Amino acid sequence: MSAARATVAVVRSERAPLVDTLHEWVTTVDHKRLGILYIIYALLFLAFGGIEAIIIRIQLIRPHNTFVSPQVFNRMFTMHGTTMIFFAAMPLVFGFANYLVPLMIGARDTAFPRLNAFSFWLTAFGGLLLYFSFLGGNGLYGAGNAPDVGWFAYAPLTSRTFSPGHSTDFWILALLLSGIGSMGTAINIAATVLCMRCPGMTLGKMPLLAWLNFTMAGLVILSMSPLTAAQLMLLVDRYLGGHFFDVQAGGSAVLWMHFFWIFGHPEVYVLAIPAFAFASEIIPVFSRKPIFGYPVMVAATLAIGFISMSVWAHHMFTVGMTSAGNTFFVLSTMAIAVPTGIKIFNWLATIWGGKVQYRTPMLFCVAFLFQFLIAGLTGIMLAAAPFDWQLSGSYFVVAHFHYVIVGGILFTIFGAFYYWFPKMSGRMYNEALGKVHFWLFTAGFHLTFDFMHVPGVLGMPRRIYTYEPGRGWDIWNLVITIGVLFQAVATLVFLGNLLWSKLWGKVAGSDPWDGWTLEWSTASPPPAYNFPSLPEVRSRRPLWDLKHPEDPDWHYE
Amino acid sequence: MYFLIAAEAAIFTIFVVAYIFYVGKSATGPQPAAVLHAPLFLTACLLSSSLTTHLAVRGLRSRNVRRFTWWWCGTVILGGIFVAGTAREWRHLVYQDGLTIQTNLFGTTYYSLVGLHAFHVIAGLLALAVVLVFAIRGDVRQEHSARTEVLSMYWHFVDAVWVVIFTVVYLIGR
Amino acid sequence: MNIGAFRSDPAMVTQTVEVPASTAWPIVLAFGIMLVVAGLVTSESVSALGGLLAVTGAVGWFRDVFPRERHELLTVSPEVPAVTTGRTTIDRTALAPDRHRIWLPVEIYPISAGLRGGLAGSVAMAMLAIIYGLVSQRSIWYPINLLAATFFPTAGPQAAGDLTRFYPSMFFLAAALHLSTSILVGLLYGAMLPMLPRRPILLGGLVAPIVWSGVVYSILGIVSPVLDSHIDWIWFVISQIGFGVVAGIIVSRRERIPTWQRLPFALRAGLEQSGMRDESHHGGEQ
Amino acid sequence: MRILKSAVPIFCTAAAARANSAGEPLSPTNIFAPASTPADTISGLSLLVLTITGAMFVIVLCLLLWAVVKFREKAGAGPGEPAQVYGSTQVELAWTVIPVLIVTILLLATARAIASIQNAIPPPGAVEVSVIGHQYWWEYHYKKSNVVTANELHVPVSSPVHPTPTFLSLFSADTDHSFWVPRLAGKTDLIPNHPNSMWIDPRETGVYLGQCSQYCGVQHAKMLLRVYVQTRDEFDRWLEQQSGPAAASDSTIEGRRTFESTACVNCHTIRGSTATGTFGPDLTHLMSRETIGAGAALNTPANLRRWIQDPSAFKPGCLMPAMGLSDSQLDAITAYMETLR
Ligand code: HEA
Ligand code: HEA
Ligand code: HEC
Ligand code: CUA
Ligand SMILES: [Cu+2]
Repeated sequence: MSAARATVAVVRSERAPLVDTLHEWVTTVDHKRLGILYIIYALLFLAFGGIEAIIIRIQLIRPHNTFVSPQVFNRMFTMHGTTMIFFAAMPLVFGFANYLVPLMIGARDTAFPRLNAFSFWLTAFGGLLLYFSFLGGNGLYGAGNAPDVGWFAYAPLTSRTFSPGHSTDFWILALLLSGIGSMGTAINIAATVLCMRCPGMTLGKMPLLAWLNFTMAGLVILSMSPLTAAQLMLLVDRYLGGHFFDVQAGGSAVLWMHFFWIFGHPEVYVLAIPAFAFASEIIPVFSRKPIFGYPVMVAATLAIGFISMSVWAHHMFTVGMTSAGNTFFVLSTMAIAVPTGIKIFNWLATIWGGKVQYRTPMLFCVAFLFQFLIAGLTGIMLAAAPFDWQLSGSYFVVAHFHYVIVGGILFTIFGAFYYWFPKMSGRMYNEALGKVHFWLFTAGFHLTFDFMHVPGVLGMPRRIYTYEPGRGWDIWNLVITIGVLFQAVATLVFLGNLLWSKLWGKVAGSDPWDGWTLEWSTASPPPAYNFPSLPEVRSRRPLWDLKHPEDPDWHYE
Repeated sequence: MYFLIAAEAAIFTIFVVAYIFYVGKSATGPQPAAVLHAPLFLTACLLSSSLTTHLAVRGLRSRNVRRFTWWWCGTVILGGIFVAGTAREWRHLVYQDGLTIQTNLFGTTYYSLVGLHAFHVIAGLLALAVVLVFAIRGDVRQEHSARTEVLSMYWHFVDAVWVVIFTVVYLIGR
Repeated sequence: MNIGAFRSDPAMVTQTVEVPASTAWPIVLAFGIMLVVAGLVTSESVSALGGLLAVTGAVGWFRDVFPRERHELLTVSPEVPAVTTGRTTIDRTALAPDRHRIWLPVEIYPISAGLRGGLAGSVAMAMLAIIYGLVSQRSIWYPINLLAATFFPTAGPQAAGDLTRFYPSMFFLAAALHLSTSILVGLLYGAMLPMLPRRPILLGGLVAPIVWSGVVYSILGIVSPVLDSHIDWIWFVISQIGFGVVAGIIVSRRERIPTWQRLPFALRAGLEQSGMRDESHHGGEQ
Repeated sequence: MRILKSAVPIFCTAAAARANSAGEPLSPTNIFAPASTPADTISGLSLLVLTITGAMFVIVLCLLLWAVVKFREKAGAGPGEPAQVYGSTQVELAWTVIPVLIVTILLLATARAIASIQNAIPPPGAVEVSVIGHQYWWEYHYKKSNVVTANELHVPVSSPVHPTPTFLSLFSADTDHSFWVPRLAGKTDLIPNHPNSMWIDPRETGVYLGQCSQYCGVQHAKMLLRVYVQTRDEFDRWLEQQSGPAAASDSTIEGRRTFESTACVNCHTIRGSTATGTFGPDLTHLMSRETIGAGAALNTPANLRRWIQDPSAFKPGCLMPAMGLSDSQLDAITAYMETLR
């Protein structure tokens, strides 16, 4: 409770002993360091999830393969889905949001720095707990086994009757922890955007990235809570003998589906909207034009956030809703195509008439546009309920969502890595390696996920550890698996590039891309206090105004 | 805080939905109409405690630390009565009526919903009590009124949730 | 080469900046909570340890921010990177190298014009359809029922009932469907006609309806078999043209399109950009 | 190159659609080779959706390609910034309204397809079957004729002149499952406490394949479906034969005794014997089925013996335990099973 303690900033730049460095990172409340922690942690889990994906694909390379047992296979896809969504993709977008939002709105830190640290560690420990199940899934003294109920864990498979032991409990508890962590971070981001903007930055002058992350935070707050509530109910069932989802006592399996997807659908937009945010920053800078139709982009984002709260039951077209119910959810789901389409077209219009520079971040964003288009259109196919009665639960769905998540989201995240790496590390990445990564990954992606649509149309269900020959699925599965190899190599190239560039890359300077938002006005990496004096902005592109005093944006806004 | 409350409200909504969904679906065991008696006194206590926090914060804002302490103390006591009353009601349900969380769907949903709320009341009470200790020690001054206000906002929220629960569980759900 | 930096008020430039102090309590609290729940799947002692840690963490954290938050003072390094660019010139569209960005169009009211056009067109189309109903089936309800049948499968009421009778539900469905589509198409006209200015009536009134009819012809069997089996295509095309002509006239009337004929596409499309000619009379919003 | 590859899903789907008209079927479970009204309706709607989305894809792709190629920064060009365009109300309005119209069309088509499939009413000639999903196998009850069987569903062929559709009521005994035979209809889930229904009216005889498509546990992958579509006469004969008790044969009395004295009877029913368990499939007419273990293996004597010896040889994790029987017991039981025609 002592009074403010003075520390000297310069100490940080000198080489501190390892323990000190570690201590600094563990106790930090600086949003930039927490952002980087989030990102590194997420990369680790991306590798875990990727290794699980590789195991899945090896098992499915040909019919009646026996690479792993059915039990192990089921654990693999459960852990793969859970890991990728909750411990890779979410922390990645949170990490970037943490790092970038305060910088881009000209703030010194987030609104609740300590809550920020707490949330990160809660999420991190949640992930550790989940993976501990490999060792202690049956309790500390039993043999290990990871959860195997699928990432949406439909009741009653999760009841004590059908999943004895503790593996499902690990799943619940890990998600409970990380869910609370996510809510904390989301509250922090939303409050930061609302309260910490620098002088002159009205809501209408915020960079799109801040707007989109604000929407994302709102979605997290409203959608994580239903999941948390449902998990609590499941815990009551499993530990206290409750009957929420106990079908023998009149409980309802469908209720869980509703609760899960009320979370689950907004969740996919929680991932997608920050991806849109990266694209909305990267595409303008490399096209050398402002984003086309800023107000409409903001409105479309809010519309997506809003509509996405009312479409959840499109994951439940096959559970036997009334025809009126089905029709309603067809309508709301398809309605999302409109604001999403506006975004796609506005990005296109941003490129249109520009002078596009194809550096690695831009390459990833162009591929994103193209792939997200296809992915969205397959989403529309699924949204046509009768079509979904054929496609639901098949590999077509798996293809659809990997197309969105990998082809859309992961691609922009890679783009974001290359774009902001100079800012975060102070060093330039290796452009040649970046391009190798891009082309390898794109080739692998298309080999894997383009051809994954076909077995879906030919009747191959998902989550099967093996399949019968003679159904016309064999050749496609072979190709799909080969594609993963490319993706794995590409990912290694990517990680290698990051490491190499961090150590030996050439010094980047504060503004390597000739950018327009505030983060490029401070040093790379930014000092702990971000800005020596709080900037004062007058338009959406404050750095454009400085660079072109004869033709500033604020003249027009 | 508003965001936290939004999140909490969403959690409660899900529990309330589950309660309503399962009303009347229990195959066996005691039914709500038979065992629930509307706890009017407790409700009155909880609702008036909202008023007392409000008065306390008003007192603090006008530099009247004494008034703050007394009203705050009143809030803690009223909240305490509520918790104690709930505990008694539960005892009665468990031992006299044989309703536990395992008995039937009603038991599961009832104890979960009311329990979740009681948990929030207790958490709130702990926080209130800590502040009370500080107040008695004389550490609370006017500049803290913003923080106490946040706490009182949380307390109002907990009360508002109780109004919903009371309506759903004791009025409609029977 | 321009060099700039944010205007820094000398009063605002400080030697030191306060930032929140590092603290270990959040991680302790998080770890404690993790152990508490991990106890559920391992053993109670773990929970107990976790509870202890969590309480320590919470208390520590509390003392960190109460009564006053702990801060660290950092000295500000005096070097502020300069904001510069090598790309000093800005291209202009071939119009005029003027100064201002303007919101175009200044003169038209696309939304209201489109709405009006759509409404007028919808009335025209409904009239034609009703005339058709009278001529062919002697009932004004016939086309209405047909339209509403889009929502129902073959087994719907119209299979049993008489398509020339009045059904309130069918009427409302049909009206809603008709109005909403008409207004949307009107809006579209309002937005697109100024961009495609040559002979708007011909384009909007004749070509578009015929193309549209062709599309409908090919997919109607799936969209609405009932409509498909009863439809009279000649009348369908006529009513579409009725819509197109009326909507087109109304929209183009209100927009004085002829004066725009020689403007480049970028202007007609209402692109906002900097350095674009401000040839309009201001005060477009009304 | 990249573009070529990604057009593939759309084209493959279209190719798949065409393949059923060409002699060699692409796959016995192709959703674009419908053989029953619900599947027809879906396939028709799907082609419409594919066409519309395909058109959207081509248009946007062309725009994108054009923009990406045309507007790249050229090497020789000056270092200036391009014209700064900020937006356009007209253009944005246009690309808001057009998708709204497209969505309206899609919605109408979809709504109608939903209603025509979901709101169908069983005609008098309809066959009604209850389907009960169990962890890793299917149970069927023919409502009017007292027949209980497992895994292989028999239904009569239906024609527009003599419609004899089959209406399925769907139940689950344990976890969620989903009934999916792509060529006959879309899937519908089997959920405990939540009865569902669906219908099929196959127009050609033959065997239609499918499998459970809602994750239900370890052996979800081997919960296969076979639907035998027969002429009306064949179907009636089959029903007749199935409704009787198990064939009795003195030569296998030994096997029968062993069966009745082991745990088998706790789980299996053989009508006409003391076995009345309901945890596992009804074995009364086991030999009339072509597969065992819900399609896990062909129903040959060797496979049957191996199954009884250790089911997990075919289906690791399935709910029938290995009983630890001696060789002679195995032989006897297998011989007995062989008589259950
Ligand atoms: C980030 C992730 C993400 C995103 C953005 C989306 C976007 C969409 N998704 Fe997807 N989806 C998932 C992730 C995502 N999805 C996941 C993870 C699952 C499976 C979960 C599981 O079961 O495990 C899933 C499953 C899923 C289903 C359920 C399938 C099933 O299990 O039966 C459905 C059904 O409607 C669906 C639809 C859609 C639609 C309509 C969109 C729309 O938002 C797409 C909108 C975009 C466009 C349409 C393209 C651009 C628009 C234009 C160019 C305008 C013009 C176009 C038209 C007018 C058509 N998705
Ligand atoms: C963010 C989300 C995300 C991401 C990125 C991915 C990425 C991938 N996914 Fe995943 N997937 C899901 C989310 C995701 N998936 C979900 C939610 C499910 C549903 C689960 C369920 O049904 O419950 C699913 C299911 C799923 C299935 C279906 C399983 C089944 O139904 O049986 C398959 C099958 O092919 C698959 C494959 C892949 C592949 C090949 C990748 C590839 O793109 C992965 C590429 C990455 C790598 C290959 C990593 C390479 C890294 C290294 C090589 C590092 C090595 C490191 C060290 C040595 C330190 N996924
Ligand atoms: C604990 C319960 C249980 C016992 C005991 C049991 N079975 Fe089974 N049996 C099952 C279940 C469950 C299945 C379905 C397995 C599957 O397909 O996943 C099954 C399937 C079968 C099948 C295949 C049926 C088909 O149509 O596919 C045969 C044959 C069979 N059992 C024979 C026996 C014999 C013989 C015994 C005794 C030696 C026996 N069972 C004991 C539960 C049992
Ligand atoms: Cu039954 Cu999957
Ligand atoms: Cu969804």
